[in-house]
Amino acid sequence: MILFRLSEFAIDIEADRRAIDHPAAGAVVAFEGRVRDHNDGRSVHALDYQAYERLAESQGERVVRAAVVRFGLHRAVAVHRVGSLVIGDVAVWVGVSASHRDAAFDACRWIIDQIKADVPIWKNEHYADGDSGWLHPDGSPTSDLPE
Amino acid sequence: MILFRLSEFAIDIEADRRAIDHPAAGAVVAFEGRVRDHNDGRSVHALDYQAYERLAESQGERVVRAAVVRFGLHRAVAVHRVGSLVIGDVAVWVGVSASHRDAAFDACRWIIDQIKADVPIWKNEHYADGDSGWLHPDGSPTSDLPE
Amino acid sequence: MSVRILYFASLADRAGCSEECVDSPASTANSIYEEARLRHGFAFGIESLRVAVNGAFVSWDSAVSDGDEVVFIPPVSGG
Amino acid sequence: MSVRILYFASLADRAGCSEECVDSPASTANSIYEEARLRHGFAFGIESLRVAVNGAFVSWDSAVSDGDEVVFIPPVSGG
Repeated sequence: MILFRLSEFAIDIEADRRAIDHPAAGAVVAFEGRVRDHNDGRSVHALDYQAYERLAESQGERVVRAAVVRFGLHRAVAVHRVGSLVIGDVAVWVGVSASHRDAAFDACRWIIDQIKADVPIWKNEHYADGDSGWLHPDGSPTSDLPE
Repeated sequence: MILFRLSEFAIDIEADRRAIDHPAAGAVVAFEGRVRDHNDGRSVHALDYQAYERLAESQGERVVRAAVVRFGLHRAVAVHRVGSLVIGDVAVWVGVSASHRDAAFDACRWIIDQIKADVPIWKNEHYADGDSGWLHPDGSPTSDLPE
Repeated sequence: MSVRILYFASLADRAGCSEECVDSPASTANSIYEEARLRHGFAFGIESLRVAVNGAFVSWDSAVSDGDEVVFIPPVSGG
Repeated sequence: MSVRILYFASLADRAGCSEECVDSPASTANSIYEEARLRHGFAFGIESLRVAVNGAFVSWDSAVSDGDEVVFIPPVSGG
């Protein structure tokens, strides 16, 4: 079973949510990262995600599988969008089920943190003023870095 | 707007999920507490929740409103079931939206912890062996406490 | 003085009822509970319970008035 | 030796392409990057990047072979 995938299309949260059901699961935690209308004080109206798909898929899968073992999860799934998104779209969805809420909260948080740190996906924000730029983790665009 | 409610009927997660959308929200975290098939090594097949409704509603509302202020949330909603539930049913749902994931995870966790500590709702577990008992927070039934 | 007492969870099981109206000379939440405890044989001491009067948590030494709704809150187990 | 290089995000913007095949005497990931950096004027030093060969992260001193797919990974911003 594939636990991490990239999606060119809107994430079907309800289907992915059902995929993590388990009769022994007392706790389900889900995280949605959504496109919001501002970043670092700038007004955002859309963005693109680009992935190095081959490596993103293998790294993402590794992250989610590691979480299942590390936190003793019953189920876990993560999905990340690629392509063009607008305000309110779900960019990334992470859902986990566990016997208890400690493990579920910790695992969900750990997965999204690992994805943000280690999975080769990049965000290009399009601002209301017409500017745009690829973001790197300190939150600043790099397209205008000095050479 | 009411941010906490008791429900005699199955929680409509999709409707409650939509209620916490906000254009400035980059992070949505949702917790589901579900009825699981075991507790403390015993096989559970159903349970009842009972609430002192008047106080549960006011305490629950106070908890969710406090979280909105404390964590700077855009939106937050919590719903707790009362009545008879079976394995897999959602007993409690907490959803929050925030600009960033730190606040969303922390707030969602805080709300469920506060509900479990301070809102007058009690669980009666029905075990596969026919026994049943009201639970108190150490996880042990009290109906057979010494007098 | 007459007060209405509501019982929940294991207290209701032990009392065999979820509600009773009692006439009592007791004038604090604490003394109302001690009477109920004797009447029903409750296991909980007040250190394990909270008490609400008219839908709000109060301290055990709070005064209780005629017509009040008094509820003893055993440790909760929602969620 | 010929390798296929893929560029993403700001590296692709700077290179003006997302992919190129280069014939090079370079034999490590590090030296492949230094050539590409000179060619395209990349701002990133290798301390800011990771490198993948054939779909797996490797160290910068790893050997690169004819036909390999080499990808320089700028700081990621998914999520």
